[in-house]
Amino acid sequence: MDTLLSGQLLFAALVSGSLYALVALGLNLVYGTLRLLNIAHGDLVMIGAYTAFGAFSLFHLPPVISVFLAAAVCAGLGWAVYEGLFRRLLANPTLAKRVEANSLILFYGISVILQNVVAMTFTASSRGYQYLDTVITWGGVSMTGNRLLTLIVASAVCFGTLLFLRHTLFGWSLRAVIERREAAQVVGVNLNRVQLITICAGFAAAGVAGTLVSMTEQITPFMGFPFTIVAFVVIIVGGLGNIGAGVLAGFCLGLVETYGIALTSPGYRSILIYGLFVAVLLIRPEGVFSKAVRS
Amino acid sequence: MALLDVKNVTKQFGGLKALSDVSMTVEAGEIFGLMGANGAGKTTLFSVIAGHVPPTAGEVHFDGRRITGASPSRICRAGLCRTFQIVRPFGGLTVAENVRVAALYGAGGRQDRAAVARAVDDALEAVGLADRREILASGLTLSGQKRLEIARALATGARLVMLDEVMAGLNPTEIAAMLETLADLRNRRGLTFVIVEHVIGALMTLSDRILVLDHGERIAFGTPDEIGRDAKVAEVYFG
Amino acid sequence: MNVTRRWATTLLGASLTMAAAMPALAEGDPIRIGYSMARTGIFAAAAPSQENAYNLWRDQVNADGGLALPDGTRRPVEFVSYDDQSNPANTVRIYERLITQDDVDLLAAPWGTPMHLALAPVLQRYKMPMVGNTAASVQLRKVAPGYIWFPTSAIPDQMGAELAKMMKAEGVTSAALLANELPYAQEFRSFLIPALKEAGIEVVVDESYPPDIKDMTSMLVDVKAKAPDAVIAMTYPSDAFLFAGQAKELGIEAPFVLSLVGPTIDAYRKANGASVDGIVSSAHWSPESDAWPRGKAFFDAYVEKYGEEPDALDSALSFMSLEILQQAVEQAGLEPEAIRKAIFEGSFDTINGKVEFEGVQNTVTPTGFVQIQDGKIELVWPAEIATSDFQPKQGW
Amino acid sequence: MKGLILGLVCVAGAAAVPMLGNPYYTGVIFQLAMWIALAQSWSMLSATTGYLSLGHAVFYGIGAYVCVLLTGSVPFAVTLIAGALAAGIFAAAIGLPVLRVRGPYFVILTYGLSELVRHVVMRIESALGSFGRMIFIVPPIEVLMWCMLGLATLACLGAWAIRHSTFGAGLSAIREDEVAAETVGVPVTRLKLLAFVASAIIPGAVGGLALLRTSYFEPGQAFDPVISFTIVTMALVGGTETVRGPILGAVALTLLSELLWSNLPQLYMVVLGSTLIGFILFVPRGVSGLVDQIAGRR
Repeated sequence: MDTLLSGQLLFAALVSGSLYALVALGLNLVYGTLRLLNIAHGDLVMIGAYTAFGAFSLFHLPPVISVFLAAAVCAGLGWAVYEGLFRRLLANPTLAKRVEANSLILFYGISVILQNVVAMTFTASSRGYQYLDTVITWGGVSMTGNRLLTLIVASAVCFGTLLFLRHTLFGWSLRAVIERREAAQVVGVNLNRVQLITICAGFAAAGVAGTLVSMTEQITPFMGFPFTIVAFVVIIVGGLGNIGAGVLAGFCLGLVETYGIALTSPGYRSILIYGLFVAVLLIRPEGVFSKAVRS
Repeated sequence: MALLDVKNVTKQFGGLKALSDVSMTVEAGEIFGLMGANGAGKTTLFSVIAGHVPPTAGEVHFDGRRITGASPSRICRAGLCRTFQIVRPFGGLTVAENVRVAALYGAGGRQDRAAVARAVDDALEAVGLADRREILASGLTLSGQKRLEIARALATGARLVMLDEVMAGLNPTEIAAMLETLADLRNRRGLTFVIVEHVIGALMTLSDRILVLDHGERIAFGTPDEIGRDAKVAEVYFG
Repeated sequence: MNVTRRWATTLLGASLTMAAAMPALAEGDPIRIGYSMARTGIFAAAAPSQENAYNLWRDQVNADGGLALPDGTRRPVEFVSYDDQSNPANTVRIYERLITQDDVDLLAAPWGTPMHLALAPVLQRYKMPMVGNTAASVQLRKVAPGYIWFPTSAIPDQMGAELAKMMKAEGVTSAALLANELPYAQEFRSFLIPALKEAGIEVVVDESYPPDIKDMTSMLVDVKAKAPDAVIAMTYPSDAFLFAGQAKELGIEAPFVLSLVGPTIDAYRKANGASVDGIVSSAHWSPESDAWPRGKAFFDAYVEKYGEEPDALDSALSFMSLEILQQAVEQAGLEPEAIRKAIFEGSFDTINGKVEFEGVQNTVTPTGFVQIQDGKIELVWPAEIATSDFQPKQGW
Repeated sequence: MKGLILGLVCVAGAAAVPMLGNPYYTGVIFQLAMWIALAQSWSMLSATTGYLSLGHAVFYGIGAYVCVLLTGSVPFAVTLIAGALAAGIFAAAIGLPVLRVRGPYFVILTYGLSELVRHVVMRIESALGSFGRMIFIVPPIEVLMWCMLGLATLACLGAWAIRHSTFGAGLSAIREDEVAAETVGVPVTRLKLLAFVASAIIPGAVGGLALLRTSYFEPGQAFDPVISFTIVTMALVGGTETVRGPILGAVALTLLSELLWSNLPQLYMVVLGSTLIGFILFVPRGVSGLVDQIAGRR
């Protein structure tokens, strides 16, 4: 019982939660605006992690700086992928009709390419570097510096994005595209531009997450897939395309996972998460935090 | 005995009462008109009768059997089929394939190929789509797709067909052709129709009896002449 | 008809290409050694430590003029290798291909226990000998002796018994067990628990967790509250990183901390630095040993070639397995049955000392444990091969 | 009819491959037949109704698990049938709630279900104190290959029969518009459930056979999500409009990866990934459509 009430557990839950929220944010932006099932999302997290690792070991750049580099690299990939592949796909009515199936295969191809190009370049050996792992104790809660940094950066990016979407013109047009694609175009939203910026932003968010992850986890070319899965769990629980609810769901998943383990046993961790996921899809496919949309 | 008997149907969506205590009876062989402004509850009534939406209260009987709560496919196989105001063709299938599905699964229970093929030909012939049978349904014009809706309903072998605004969006020539088709179907095959129509002239010409709904309530009922003279209807329609 | 013809052409083309990939073997040509490796997929991160050792061995042998045969001639060595995508079904196909299609002279082992187990019947069927390496499971003992051997002594039943002995010797009286749900960790746990009981060591925490665990805080808070003398974390590499980071965060104070797989990986020490000093792990080789002079040479050559340290378990075992093969060939030539006999009966000198087989198993090399001391991997158990004494872990 | 004869000739040819005396080719045929059986089974649900399943590994895994549990106590053929039945029963049990979910949700749901079952089996195995199960006596590769070929043939005939039946017509109506299908009398729920069960049965048996081939069971391997991805990829690359599609897709990708991994060991995954992308963008109707185009049909 003491454990359950301790700040330590809450800290752990918030760190996981903020990271889940950040990874899912990127995926949700891409799904919401382009209706693409990006199963290569976790591989962008991997790219972000390698960028941070490379910057650290080659140029001694700390992650607080290389995070911008990682975001830029991933945004660049987003640009390339959008201009090179998806503009074509979305413009062709036959292909766009089955956009889900097609995007699934396209991103599967992209995922395979990213993983193997990285494996060829850096070898598949696991990588790691030491950064900010001193322990800070504050109010009886001990935190390694890098995990505290993860919490701060991930939360800042998530809430910053939400504020941006709520209070800027671009944010309004993006939300308009998510909710009513055709109508948004009619009222003069530049669909192409919104889509391009969103895919870059979504990819960049994954890059930021990758940088954060690289400080605490082993880095390998095949590390991405679990992040893809977590991101999908989060955005389903929150509601596909609902950005704010997705962030909330990310934090909730962190809480459910951490407290769920504490209450039952770590052995049930994955069953708990996938069980929750399947239950939400069966009972409330529109997402737990969405207002019910029924025609 | 009436072919279709709707008894005191009420349908509530959250706080909104889409239908309140609506009753009507449709006799075999008649064309029954349903009138009302937008949001009057016509489409909801169709959905309740066809089994797409369960009523909050009330019952529907078809051919003496209670069909409330049955699935649309069961109701269809019992001999009652509807069309959709916003057309729903099987876009990726050809016109003939669209109709064939209806013939295979509809009321008739026909299993032999010849009977199915005949039902398809008949339905296409009846709505004038016989020459377009091999093109994809998504390639038809709106008028064509509306005809396809009717053809599918006919091919199910339904005795009662409910048509939801099959004339909306058609030009006067097309409307005239459609009116002729419907009258012909009733006369030659003895089918029963319940029609919802915005084009009031068409409704008045075609219907034997008309029911007028307003905000989910029945406000008038009678022959076209009677409806034309009804003060309440005039008020609702012409303010 | 058109389609049929195109089909036939495609199939024909495919088979021709396959045939073309198979060069003719002439006298004096290189000796071809075939293997598959998990270059992609879930095991990929672990494979380079093995493949690097293979390549190093090949380069050294070729620099020496080639692999020696009984008649004193030497022929260069060439590898034929494929990616099995971390899938044992592919491993089976690849070895069938290597044997029947590529017609390799010798076989080297793939990475991982499931692959080794899946291969045993294949080797039996084609009567091709293979010295395994990175396989560790009591299931190995069920494999019928014949064409496969396992030089490892890091087998869970022996490890459980040895670890309990070692813990008792270091004065441990209570222990917390955290185990990954993957087979190797679970197997180890199942042998460790009775051994601890017998040694009179109390188990105060016993938890299993799934491989994709992302946070261990609640488990570790529990461990910390119970304050055991020892924390035995039966990790795989990815959760080894997680365990190290979070045990440090929570300040786990146990003097005896073991992390099963992970600490011998170069990146593990790079990511955790001095905080993982004192962590015990499973391996029976250390470059620091004077008893095996070739060990240090291997270590140095590896570091020079790859810029990172060899894995004390996987790299060492991989190199050993090829040394055994090399010595068997030197004695018996390339005829599979002769090699088989040589391996069964022979005694081999490796970077990990003498190796001899009984059935499928190496019965000489003792089961050992290593500890990270000043960033180096030192053997601390058992005493006869130890390169340093066990030092209680001093904080993180 | 011509297709059927051609198919039978191919099956007969493939069945005779062990005569060549080269077990490697027998292995390739096994692999080929396995993917055809899986992709074709998948198409029975997903190509006909448009419900894209990304979780077919679950049926394969269940089949493998049942097979490994029964091996040793009953004859080998019975283990396969039991695996197939178990997969079918599982599909029937979960079908109704699962098939209420549509579109991208269905894609993700099936994936999540497969992972859920994988973790449950892992948990069970760990609770039973089992650390991967080995099978010691397995039928020879030829026998396994013939069985697999039989399953592939069965899957193709099944898929053909479905597409040319009233059942298939109903399913394609469901794919186009579920509400309209229901309205013209198609019993949508029942048909979807039947298709789901039909598409689960053969993968159950395939899982059992594939397990016997490697003789080692571990839940992580048997429920590997890569299996699901490969199935979907093959079927989509082949083209989902015809029965031929999944066959051609499985053959094309199996042979391509066979050629690539043996000749371009470093680059083949990258080439494979690029091929997938190229196919989706430039050959929207799949290999099957491409064959038509070259042959000048349509």
